[in-house]
Amino acid sequence: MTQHQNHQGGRLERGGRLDRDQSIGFTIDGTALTGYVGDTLASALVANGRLRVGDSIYLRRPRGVLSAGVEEPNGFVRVNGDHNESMLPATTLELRDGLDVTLLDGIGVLDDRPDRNEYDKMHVHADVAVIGSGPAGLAAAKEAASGGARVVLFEQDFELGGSLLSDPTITVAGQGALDYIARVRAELEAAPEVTVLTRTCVFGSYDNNFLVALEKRDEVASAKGGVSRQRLWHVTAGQVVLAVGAFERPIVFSDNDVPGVMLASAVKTYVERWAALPGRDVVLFTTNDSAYETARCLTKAGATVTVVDARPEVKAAVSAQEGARRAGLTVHTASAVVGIEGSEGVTGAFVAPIDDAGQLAGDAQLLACDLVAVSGGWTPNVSLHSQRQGQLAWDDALSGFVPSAGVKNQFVVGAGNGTYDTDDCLIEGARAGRGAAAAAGFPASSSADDGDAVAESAEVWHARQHRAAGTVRPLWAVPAPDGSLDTHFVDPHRDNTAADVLRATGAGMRSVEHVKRYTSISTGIDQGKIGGVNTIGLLTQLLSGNDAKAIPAGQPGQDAAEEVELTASGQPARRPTPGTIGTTTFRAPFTPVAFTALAGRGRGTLFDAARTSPAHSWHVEHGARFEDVGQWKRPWFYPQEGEDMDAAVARECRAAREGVAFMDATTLGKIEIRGADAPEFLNRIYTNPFLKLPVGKGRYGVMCTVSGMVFDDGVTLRLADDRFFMTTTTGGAAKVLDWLEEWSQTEWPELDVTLTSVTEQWSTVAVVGPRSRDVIAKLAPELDVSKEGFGFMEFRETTLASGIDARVCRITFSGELAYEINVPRWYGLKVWEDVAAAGEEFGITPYGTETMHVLRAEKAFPIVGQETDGTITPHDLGMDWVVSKTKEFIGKRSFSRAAFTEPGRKQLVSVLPLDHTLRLPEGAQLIEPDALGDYTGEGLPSAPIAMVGFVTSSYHSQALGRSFALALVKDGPTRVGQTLLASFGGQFTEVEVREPVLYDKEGARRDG
Amino acid sequence: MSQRELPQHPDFLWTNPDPKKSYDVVIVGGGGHGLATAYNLAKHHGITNVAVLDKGWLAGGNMARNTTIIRSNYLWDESAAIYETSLKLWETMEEDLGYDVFFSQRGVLNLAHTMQDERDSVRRVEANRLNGVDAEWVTPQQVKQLCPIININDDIRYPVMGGTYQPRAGIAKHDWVAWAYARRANEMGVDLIQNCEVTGFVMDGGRVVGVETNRGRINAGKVALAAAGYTSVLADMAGFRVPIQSHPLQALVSELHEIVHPTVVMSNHVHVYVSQAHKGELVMGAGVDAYNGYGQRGSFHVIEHQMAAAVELFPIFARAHLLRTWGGVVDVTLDASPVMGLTPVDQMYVNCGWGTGGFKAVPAAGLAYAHTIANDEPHPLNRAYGLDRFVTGALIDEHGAAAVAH
Amino acid sequence: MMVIPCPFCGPRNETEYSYGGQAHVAYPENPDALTDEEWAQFLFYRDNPRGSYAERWQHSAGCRKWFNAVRNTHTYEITHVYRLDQARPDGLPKAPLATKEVGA
Amino acid sequence: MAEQMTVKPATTDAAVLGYRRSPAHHLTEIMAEAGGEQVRLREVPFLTQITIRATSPEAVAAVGNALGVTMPSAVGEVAQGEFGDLGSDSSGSSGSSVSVVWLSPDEWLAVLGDEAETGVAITAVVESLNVALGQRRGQVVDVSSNRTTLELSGPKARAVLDKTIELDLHPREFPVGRAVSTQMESVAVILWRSADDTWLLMPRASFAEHVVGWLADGMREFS
Ligand SMILES: Cc1cc2nc3c(=O)[nH]c(=O)nc-3n(C[C@H](O)[C@H](O)[C@H](O)COP(=O)(O)OP(=O)(O)OC[C@H]3O[C@@H](n4cnc5c(N)ncnc54)[C@H](O)[C@@H]3O)c2cc1C
Ligand SMILES: NC(=O)c1ccc[n+]([C@@H]2O[C@H](COP(=O)([O-])OP(=O)(O)OC[C@H]3O[C@@H](n4cnc5c(N)ncnc54)[C@H](O)[C@@H]3O)[C@@H](O)[C@H]2O)c1
Ligand SMILES: Cc1cc2nc3c(=O)[nH]c(=O)nc-3n(C[C@H](O)[C@H](O)[C@H](O)COP(=O)(O)O)c2cc1C
Ligand SMILES: [Zn+2]
Repeated sequence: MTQHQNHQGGRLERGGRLDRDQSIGFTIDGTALTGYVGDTLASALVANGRLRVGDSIYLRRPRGVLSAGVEEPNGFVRVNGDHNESMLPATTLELRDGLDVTLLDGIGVLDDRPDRNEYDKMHVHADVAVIGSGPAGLAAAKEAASGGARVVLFEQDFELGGSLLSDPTITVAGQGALDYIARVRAELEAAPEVTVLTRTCVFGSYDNNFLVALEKRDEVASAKGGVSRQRLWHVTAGQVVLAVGAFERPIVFSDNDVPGVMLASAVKTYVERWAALPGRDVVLFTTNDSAYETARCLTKAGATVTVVDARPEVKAAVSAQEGARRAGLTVHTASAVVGIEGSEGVTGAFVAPIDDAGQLAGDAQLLACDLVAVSGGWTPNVSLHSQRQGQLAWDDALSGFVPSAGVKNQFVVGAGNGTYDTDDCLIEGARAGRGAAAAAGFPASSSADDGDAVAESAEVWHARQHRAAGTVRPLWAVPAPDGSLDTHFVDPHRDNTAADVLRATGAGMRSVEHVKRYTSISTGIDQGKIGGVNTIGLLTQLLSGNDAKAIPAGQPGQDAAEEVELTASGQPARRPTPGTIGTTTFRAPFTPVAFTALAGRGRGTLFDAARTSPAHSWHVEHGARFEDVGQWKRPWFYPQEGEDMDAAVARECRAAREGVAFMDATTLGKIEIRGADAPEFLNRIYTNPFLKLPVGKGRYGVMCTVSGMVFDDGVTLRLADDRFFMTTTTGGAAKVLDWLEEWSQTEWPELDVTLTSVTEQWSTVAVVGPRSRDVIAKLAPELDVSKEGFGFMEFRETTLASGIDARVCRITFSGELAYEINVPRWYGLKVWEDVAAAGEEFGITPYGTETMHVLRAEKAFPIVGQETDGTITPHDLGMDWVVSKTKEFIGKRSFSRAAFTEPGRKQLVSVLPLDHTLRLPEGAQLIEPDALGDYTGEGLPSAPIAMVGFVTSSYHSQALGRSFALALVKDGPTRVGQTLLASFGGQFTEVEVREPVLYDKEGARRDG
Repeated sequence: MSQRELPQHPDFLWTNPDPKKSYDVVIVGGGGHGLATAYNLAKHHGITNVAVLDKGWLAGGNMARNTTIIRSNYLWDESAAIYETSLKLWETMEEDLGYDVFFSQRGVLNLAHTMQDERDSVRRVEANRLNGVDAEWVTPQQVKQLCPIININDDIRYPVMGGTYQPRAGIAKHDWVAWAYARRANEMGVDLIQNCEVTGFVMDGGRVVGVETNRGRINAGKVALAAAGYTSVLADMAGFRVPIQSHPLQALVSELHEIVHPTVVMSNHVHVYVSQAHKGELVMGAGVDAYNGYGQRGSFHVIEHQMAAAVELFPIFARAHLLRTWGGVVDVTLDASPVMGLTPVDQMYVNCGWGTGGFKAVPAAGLAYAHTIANDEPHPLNRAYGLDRFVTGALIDEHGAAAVAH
Repeated sequence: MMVIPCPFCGPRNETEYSYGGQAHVAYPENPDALTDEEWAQFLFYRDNPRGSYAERWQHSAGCRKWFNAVRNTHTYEITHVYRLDQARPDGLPKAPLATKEVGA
Repeated sequence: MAEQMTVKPATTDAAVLGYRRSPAHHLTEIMAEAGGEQVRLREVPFLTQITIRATSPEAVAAVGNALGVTMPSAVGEVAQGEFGDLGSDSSGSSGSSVSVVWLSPDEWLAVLGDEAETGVAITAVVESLNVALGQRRGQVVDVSSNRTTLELSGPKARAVLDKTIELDLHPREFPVGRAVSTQMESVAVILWRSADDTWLLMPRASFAEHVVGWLADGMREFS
């Protein structure tokens, strides 16, 4: 058993959202450690004094945990298990007993063992979806729910509360933060129409408020089958409230990637939420007020803190700073951290004064420390808003891109909207919750207790926002004493530095999109959450003068194109702002999602329906091998003991040509057509005439696309003056019905014709062969089966010997005497079995699609999709007889275009290999015998060799005692008697062109 | 070169001039096709007073969005001719342009899952070989050898029944290709003008003499459209129509992984195509959305559906993570073949309709289009691709050919 | 996910529909009277605007009825749906012809 | 319509009915095993189902009359009535409750009990509807064998459906008695809420196995 070290040297004695009674063991790179229930992997590492994670991807620099959330760019691990999870940020992994991880160097490793976990999907409809459960989201959800609306609250974390969890001591709506969370949680859980989904990240936002979210259920799932490890939620929401918070930005300075440089808010979170102290001697480098909270909590936890504040003086909201001063902190104003001492971990920070332009204004001094907490300002989390093309605008005072114009039926609140004061977050959230509920038709119940302030004008609100944020002095890149920029990391995950950005602009790149692609900034797992805005900030410093004019427009957050004011020197008057540049495009997913979670359960047999006929069980029992035809599983052939496919097919063919055989033809598409204009309708659909088809008879027809290409074929029966029964190919059933519906509804609504698919109402058995009449006579005693009494292409309604009513047709797809018995599908198995029994004395043999193909090919009956490929007309198939010259039908006009009248079209013929045993591969190409030149088939020819056609079908014919093929050949009919070369697999063989029909050309066998 | 090293881009790529008053040739659209055309005008025809105008950032359209599959194993002779010419040009591109574009001839497998797939595949392979295109039919076992991570077992709904393989096919780094052309064209005097949207055409009788843009009028001796999905919008301004429809087409990538996928796999039947780019991200294309759309985004269910197929075929991808999705605007013709040639407007030319597969065509299309523009007559490679084929009905229908796009 | 309001069934996800391209393109009265060029226009040419587009949809997983919709092909927003027997809503912008003639 | 092929008389004998095999018959065990206290699945085989198509108000009224219902006129609506006493063979007292589901402005599905139980022969219903429709535009088609009916019931039935059905199944939007055509994992189904916790799904016969597959899979969590 692994011995887990219970050091947790960085763990504070008190505090934190931890269950200290539940110490749990985990392993990292083989070292066993412990943490508590409530930890993340990252917090447990911090508590164990391990900030150092894997190396960086390209430069192989030591790296440490930078953040405490989904934006983490360094702390990637592989999670080992029965299927390893390739690559996850340690900051998002809930600690569980036995967790076993391996640190990664910025690149994942895929596991080739099968993942046997389950992943499912769920559809949910909400009146109001609230995303994020910080103060803004909680207030929104609570208000939205109060009027009975269906509310779904999504929180990616395993706990509700958002940033409140890192600020447990503040007062929220008159209570302690944690009590507030608990109260709202209880209220939401008690509301019957509310669903609270923790561990569920909304990662995509699509049109019409369609959200996609991933729930991680592994921590709650029992080992029970059917309980998914992760669940994909498809959410359709009337209204959406985005309460997704903000990300703190790092500051770009020399060696800012050394382990021990950490976001200030993350430091606070580790201390307050997890009682994990990342460092004891802390230099806190900030550009704004928010980090003073970190200073406060660090001091409280016993750390010493030196504040380095970029601002010369702090005008507004100084209470925190004052408090810090009073707490005895040293504060260096107008200063910056300009470098780090240490490589495996921070041992000191170089601090220097900076002037108004951000340039070094004095020598750097080294402050010994073991942690550098940084806050470069905040970036509202606008991904989901922007995924919906919600607009952004650069706000100079907030120093961030903030949602401007909203998205229809969406609200953006809280820090995600640039509102950084907790009370204001509550107000904004509550208002949005109420607004959303009202818009969804479930107005909130009257009492609003979360300080729903009096309506304020937009300006007042804006002013409040700014006050709360305090002032920010953005530092896009802090100069290093030696002037270098090549360890100023902008995107640590992608190992890109300020020097890379500089190279990009130097190369002529003006668009942030180009800079992204020249450097690869923002293309890593955090997708720019860490480095995006800093890059843009840097660009404002690098692009000036004429450069700014060439910045392409159209990026999110980009200011509307304005005339660039020029100074006397021809330079633009104003420096570009981040708004001049705009952001790169935000795209789903907001956080990475395992492929298999997107695949869901739709795998294996659930991937796609496997449709079977009612006699399927019989086919299985009789050893059938199956072929996929569209979604259908059709018997392909029925091998008997010791038979290979050829032997089985030969036997089945013999039976059909010499005795009797039967085939399951249930899969054919079937459509009932009724109406006074049904004949006219069919007459326009089919290339051949249908007006005069007598009742009681059927006719083969071909339909073409508007451009004259064969599209489907089949036999249509006339049941009554105004009723027809159309059959289609198996693969064509759905598209033919759609085709007919389309013409009937959209082009010819005046025609009285109505269509109903009855493909599955009927089961069909084809009984084929010289002895088929005997079998039918036994099966259908009431039927006059004589040649005279039941003619070819006729059908009869009859009652079978079993008492089952059937429609029997005399149709052939083999040239033999043949019948098709149609019965309601639920009698399909019975009738199939009856046919087998009735035929037994005649040696009836079941056959599959392969034999069907051989038989029809001997008769040159084309298969749509095999002899045709969307470029073939009925004429090309040698079926001029099926194309009316007189009537109008779909596609007709196309036949008179040049390409259809000129010679050189590929037309159907048969080709016979001179070697009778050789079966050409289907698809083999045909060339003129002299076309080869000196090409031997070795390698590739030096110049193209002209092809005259290709093989569409190729079989061994039992009846002919030789191999044969059908082919589409340029001007085929004129080549009958010629010899061509078939080319396949580097071989060439002579074939003779013949007329298509090879067997029973006179059709003598049709009537038995 | 290892997965953890990438050569750097050159220190200088292109200048960003203001547009001049007038150019001999104005190319509308700075994607791969526009840029390659400019390069070829300069290189082969000595025409350097050329501007490439783009409404956004250079090569930010489909060129920035494609899954970079390069192959020439198309069915019809006309297709094989242009795509094979292209493939040959890919083979010398890095030298020609002096830029490492990561052209990697790792082979492309097109899988077959039904018997009809198999017939279509063999037909295409045999046609390819006679057209001088390397191609072979491979059995499931050979598929497995070429790409060991493919599941060829029967436990999936549509098992792999074999495939076609083109060893010389492969991938390249899309942005680098665009920039390589841009850099050379710029060096030879071509102006690359971004943020310059063409909003109308200036006509003199039946002839175009300039373009209106958001940066003012620019006179032009000739105007060549190379605007992919936006061609209809431009043609509309010029008073004619092109037989294309613009659809969203999506693609996606995973995070970086150690290399496991040695080749490129396409499976039309179950809608997957995937390669692993040099850095290690899995690059995958999704299906075309059915509706017309210029939004550069599609619907998520398309991606989910394809993921199911991907994980079926590649169980090893189960816990790779979707990192980013995006969409392009593809210009689809009815026969899945491009349109390149003259237009009803004098001195105006069109090149569009490459749909889901025009990245691979960039070098040859640039060659042929430049010829067409310079000589006011098609190059032999694009003679069959004029608008007249829609009148005669002589389509070059690549759908039937196992419907392999991209 | 586009949610398309079927005039008969109400709003349903786009996955229930099939797309039918441009609306109001009638099959020619008398195809034989058309030139090859005109016939080609009918066969292969459809408008393809960026913006408002009158197009056809079929509610294939629901009532199976075809209907028309006006949708913005850039924002994907549907502004009108109407039955086949209803007229195209007025005031829809036609794609602009930005061609300018300069004096010869 | 002199040429009309004559329909068989409106009787089907019990032996013949005994030959029927329902589309999900072979899945009986799978369905039973998937079930538990929270959710159960079974096939309701052999319901008589007739597609009715009609456009003119007169035709609609006439077919409604023949069925003894007012034909529903909007999506989701189902009309209920009694169809009966149509002179069946011996007892003369056969009859069946009938539900008519709105499928489209000119299409309905009439659903009656299994003819073996009700004594109301399919052919009899078809004939009476054909007579009612007369020469008017429309159609009456027996589709009893075309689809089958699966019944999912229990407190977790909706949760199971929510895994595959995209529609909003909340009682506010999908109250008892509502039926619509929609799809389950791209298979067309009619979805009908027959009671609070009971749902009928009517897929086409060859898709029954796929639908059962998805449902049974979704049920495992609750069994
Ligand atoms: C997701 C996806 C995957 C793909 N996969 C592959 C693949 O694997 N292999 C393959 O070969 N092909 C693939 N393609 C297709 C390929 O990307 C395109 O066929 C090809 O890039 C189009 O040519 P282009 O590069 O010139 O077009 P684009 O890069 O789209 O260039 C057109 C340019 O015109 C500009 N423009 C438009 N209107 C105006 C105007 N009014 N004024 C000025 N400029 C204008 C646009 O801004 C754009 O930059 C894929 C496409 C997509 C979307
Ligand atoms: N002083 C400052 O400058 C400053 C800056 C930022 C935040 N804050 C403080 O932070 C709080 C902001 O409150 P808030 O409610 O706006 O934000 P929050 O940060 O408290 O909560 C946002 C929540 O949304 C969740 N979330 C984000 N994206 C998600 C997604 N796609 N799916 C599911 N969950 C997602 C996060 O996990 C988080 O719990 C306030 O208390 C404010 O004072 C202060
Ligand atoms: C071949 C290829 C590889 C890509 N690899 C990545 C990647 O590793 N990380 C990433 O974030 N984006 C990657 N992208 C996607 C781009 O970030 C971006 O989404 C795409 O160029 C479309 O631009 P847009 O999303 O800004 O509209 C890749 C794109 C392509 C075409
Ligand atoms: Zn509908």
